[in-house]
Amino acid sequence: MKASLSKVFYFLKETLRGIGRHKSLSAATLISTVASLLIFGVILLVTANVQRAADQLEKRKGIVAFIEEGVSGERLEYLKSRIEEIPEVESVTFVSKEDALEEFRRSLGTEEFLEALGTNPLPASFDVALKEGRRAAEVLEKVSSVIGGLKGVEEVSYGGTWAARLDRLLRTLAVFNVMVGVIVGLAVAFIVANTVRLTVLARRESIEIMKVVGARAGFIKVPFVLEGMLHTLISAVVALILLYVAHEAVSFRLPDIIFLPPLFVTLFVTWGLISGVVGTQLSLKEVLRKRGS
Amino acid sequence: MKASLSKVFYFLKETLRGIGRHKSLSAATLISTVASLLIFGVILLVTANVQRAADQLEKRKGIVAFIEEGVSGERLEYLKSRIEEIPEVESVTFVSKEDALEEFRRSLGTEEFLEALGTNPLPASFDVALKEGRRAAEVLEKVSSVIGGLKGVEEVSYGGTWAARLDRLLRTLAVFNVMVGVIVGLAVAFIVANTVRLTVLARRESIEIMKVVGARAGFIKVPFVLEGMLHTLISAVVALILLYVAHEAVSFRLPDIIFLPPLFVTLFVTWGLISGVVGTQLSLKEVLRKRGS
Amino acid sequence: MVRFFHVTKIFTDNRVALNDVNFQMQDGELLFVVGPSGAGKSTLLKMVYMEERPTSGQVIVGGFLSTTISPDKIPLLRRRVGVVFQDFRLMQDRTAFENVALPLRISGRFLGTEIKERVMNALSKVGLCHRRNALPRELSGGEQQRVGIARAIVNNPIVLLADEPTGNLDFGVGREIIQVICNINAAGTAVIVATHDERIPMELGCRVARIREGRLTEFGGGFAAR
Amino acid sequence: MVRFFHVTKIFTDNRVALNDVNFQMQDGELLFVVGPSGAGKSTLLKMVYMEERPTSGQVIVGGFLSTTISPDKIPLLRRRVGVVFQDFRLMQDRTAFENVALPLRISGRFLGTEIKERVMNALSKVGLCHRRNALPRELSGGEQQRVGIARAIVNNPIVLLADEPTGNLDFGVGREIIQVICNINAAGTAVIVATHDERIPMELGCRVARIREGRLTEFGGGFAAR
Ligand SMILES: Nc1ncnc2c1ncn2[C@@H]1O[C@H](COP(=O)(O)OP(=O)(O)OP(=O)(O)O)[C@@H](O)[C@H]1O
Ligand SMILES: Nc1ncnc2c1ncn2[C@@H]1O[C@H](COP(=O)(O)OP(=O)(O)OP(=O)(O)O)[C@@H](O)[C@H]1O
Ligand SMILES: [Mg+2]
Ligand SMILES: [Mg+2]
Repeated sequence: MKASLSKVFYFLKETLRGIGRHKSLSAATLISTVASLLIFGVILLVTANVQRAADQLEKRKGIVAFIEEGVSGERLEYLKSRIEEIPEVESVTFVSKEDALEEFRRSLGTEEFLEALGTNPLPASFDVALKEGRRAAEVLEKVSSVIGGLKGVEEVSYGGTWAARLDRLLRTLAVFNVMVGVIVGLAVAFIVANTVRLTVLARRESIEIMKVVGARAGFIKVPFVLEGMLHTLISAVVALILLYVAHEAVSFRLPDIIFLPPLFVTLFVTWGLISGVVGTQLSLKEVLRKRGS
Repeated sequence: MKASLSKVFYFLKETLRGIGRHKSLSAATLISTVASLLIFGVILLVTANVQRAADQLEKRKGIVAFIEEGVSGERLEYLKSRIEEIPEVESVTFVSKEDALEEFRRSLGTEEFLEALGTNPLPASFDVALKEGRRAAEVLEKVSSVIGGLKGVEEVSYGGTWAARLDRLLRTLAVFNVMVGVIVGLAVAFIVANTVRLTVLARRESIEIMKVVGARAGFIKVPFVLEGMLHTLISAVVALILLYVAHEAVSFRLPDIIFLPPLFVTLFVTWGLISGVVGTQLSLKEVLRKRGS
Repeated sequence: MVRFFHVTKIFTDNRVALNDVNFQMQDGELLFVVGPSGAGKSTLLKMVYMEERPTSGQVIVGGFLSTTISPDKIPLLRRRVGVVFQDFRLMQDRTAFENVALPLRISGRFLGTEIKERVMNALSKVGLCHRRNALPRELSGGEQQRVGIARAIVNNPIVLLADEPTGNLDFGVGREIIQVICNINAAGTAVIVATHDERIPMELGCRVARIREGRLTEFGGGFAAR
Repeated sequence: MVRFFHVTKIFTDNRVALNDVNFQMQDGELLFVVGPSGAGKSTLLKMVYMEERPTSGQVIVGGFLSTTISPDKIPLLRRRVGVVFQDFRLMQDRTAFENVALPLRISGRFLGTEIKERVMNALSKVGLCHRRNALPRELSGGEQQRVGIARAIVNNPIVLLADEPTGNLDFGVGREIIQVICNINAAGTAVIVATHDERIPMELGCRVARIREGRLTEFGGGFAAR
């Protein structure tokens, strides 16, 4: 019991010694893993933000149906219920002539132009929001034409070709993002694993001596695996800090960029750890298998 | 003369021997550098495509001025020249009612709807293209209102809030892209340099022996530097090939993604080479400086 | 204890390092393997701790058979065999103390205080207590060799193998080391010493295995050293 | 040729490895440095090829002064000094042939055919032509030592330093190696041999520097070996 506690103690000491004695190797490993995890973090950051931007743009996508002058309240009720019946429609909000004017004023900041007119030329409208997943340009066009066909609706606006272009852009971005994410994730795993592997290879002499003096593979491995994990953990934390600093620097200019959500942070750290441990395992296997038993 | 030729020969042989004898080290180095260069390549690829997409979207940004029914040819000439006088305007193209119908037909693929109408309801229009660098949403709005104020122009369309949103999105993307590019570029340089450094450190024993037998630093360095360059060159080529394969795979789904333009390929390879050579130099300096002279 | 049964070892490019070697050692015996450079002395020792396996024939050490031992049993064997390597094989990044402590750490059966006591005991036997905190590269050749010896004896092995244990030692220190080895043998440990210096076994008058180009040309002589 | 002038070497933690050593050697002289383990023999040799520099005092080798030599001149010095290291220092990833060829490659003054001729000549002097394609780890201890000797003599050095050159060799081969060294000395090369085996200089009857705890306790004796 006491002896096994002293073993645990020994492993921990070994781990720290490994890092301390081989400062140059450790520094090299740290720099490489921090750098690659930083890349991965940046990609995740971009992914998180692109996703969010896409979500927001999608939400804003909607249809505005302008209503003819002088349509009665009853007819309005009827129109509203008709629009609400369309399966793709999530909700319908009525914007009266006065509301429209108010909004126009707010957005313009000046009233002169309209006051010169003397009368309110803005039509009343329905703001039509579509259900999630039903906001592709084709759907918008289809629903618009249905609404446009209703009597009492003067004109329908939904962004038209712009919506289609945005769709295309977002789709492209998403595909790109997934592609980049997968490639970078794999590449980072390779880099982290290989960097750890190089550190192990650089110390193969010691490993062979331990083996020949009677150490089991497990005994030799533990400090290396712990060291690998500590390395990647430190790297992950450093990379996260750097990422945060970079984010702060950029968000000064682009205030609505979000930082990594917790899920991504977890993914990030786990990915680094797995890569590090796999790298340690593979290289140890390689070194341990060499020369005789 | 002959002796120095034999020296060159020796260096080349040494380089290949270095790679051949240390297969495991070489493989590790290659994997790491290929992976990091691949990341860099992907980022460059994304940059190239985002730039291109932005350019194209910018180019498409323009103003359509619909003309009132029955405006005379003379008045059209006058309107055209007035619009061309606006400093931001690059060119103005007249689209007649017939052209408009033709285009509409082509884009719709069906004529029934219009034939049912019996008459051509589409207005003639001017397609107004703006000068490069003058296509921000504010400019669009300003120019539109100027054109809209001309007599004979019925309505002006320019995408409105959609253009503004697209502007924002592209700006964000560009900032992101530069940020990611810089971080990834630096990180990749670090990784490549450090990987080469780890390989050198793993062979420090040999280096110390050469030193103690009377080799000059230069003599020791040459094969390592050559090896480092060969490594990174091979890695760059492999990364480019992988990138090309990935590009082909994706362009099956998204046909208008371009591959790296030559400038970027050059940048890519040069960057890898510089990182590799710097890594070799730094690590050799470190190893050569150790223990006495 | 140790038994070689028609052991032949052929390395790549058909180098015959051992050629049909047969001998047997009892518990607690002391054996000197002598022979010129390249005769196969180190190879013979490597067979005992199973760094190399016979190309044909069989080596039996304790209860372990070279033909049937599974890879995960080899560490167990090695923990009971102390080896002084011809090229020392010290870990370059550990102090002399830590190098000597290694077998104790590996066995995992000792507490820190016990380890300290045993290591200091072993180091004092080879006269190196004062250098315990030096790294191998800060030690002279003979000092490194003695650290290797301390490491081999620290765990009270049942077999001690010493490959040229006095090659880097002067006559005085070398004699002390031989005395240390004899003492360990006297305490019941079987010992095999490979050496090119025939004076030592002659002086001690103990068993000699003479080897030449891989063949055992002489085995026996001497009286049981005890 | 080689001159030590009040040379003191103190390592970290105040270990005095050499203490006010003074001596002088002529061109073509043969000197044996003897002393017990840890006396400072290797440190003395390291001073000559300037792997270590004196803490105080000065070493003069050929035209090079340890106090003034610039780092980029050290390779030049080392090319004219052949060293047999106590721990061999062979490149583990090169064959015996390539290890011996290394000094010739480094000097850059030889063609491939010349290199081959010289290397084979040196290897044959130590009796290892047949093992030229073996890697160090495929060689026995004595064979590695002989590869180290071949490397030290291949470039016709003006000074040959040999640290324990027969430590891993049996009496027969060791005597041959000493003969090789004597032949080289006879051809005009100054030679310093560090050894713990006092029989060799006694037999040869040549100069001896006796060193003990860093102090030169005896210098002289013998007749000029020639
Ligand atoms: N791994 C190997 N591959 C090929 N040949 C080997 C290998 N190990 C040893 N040999 C050869 O086998 C022979 C015996 O080697 P061994 O190391 O047993 O000699 P030794 O008796 O210990 O000699 P020394 O006294 O010089 O240490 C030598 O000729 C050596 O070159
Ligand atoms: N780098 C170093 N740092 C600290 N101490 C050292 C260093 N190198 C040598 N020493 C010490 O200096 C003393 C002399 O060492 P040296 O190697 O010269 O001995 P030696 O005469 O060659 O002995 P041996 O015959 O055992 O090889 C020894 O006590 C050694 O521990
Ligand atoms: Mg041997
Ligand atoms: Mg020495």
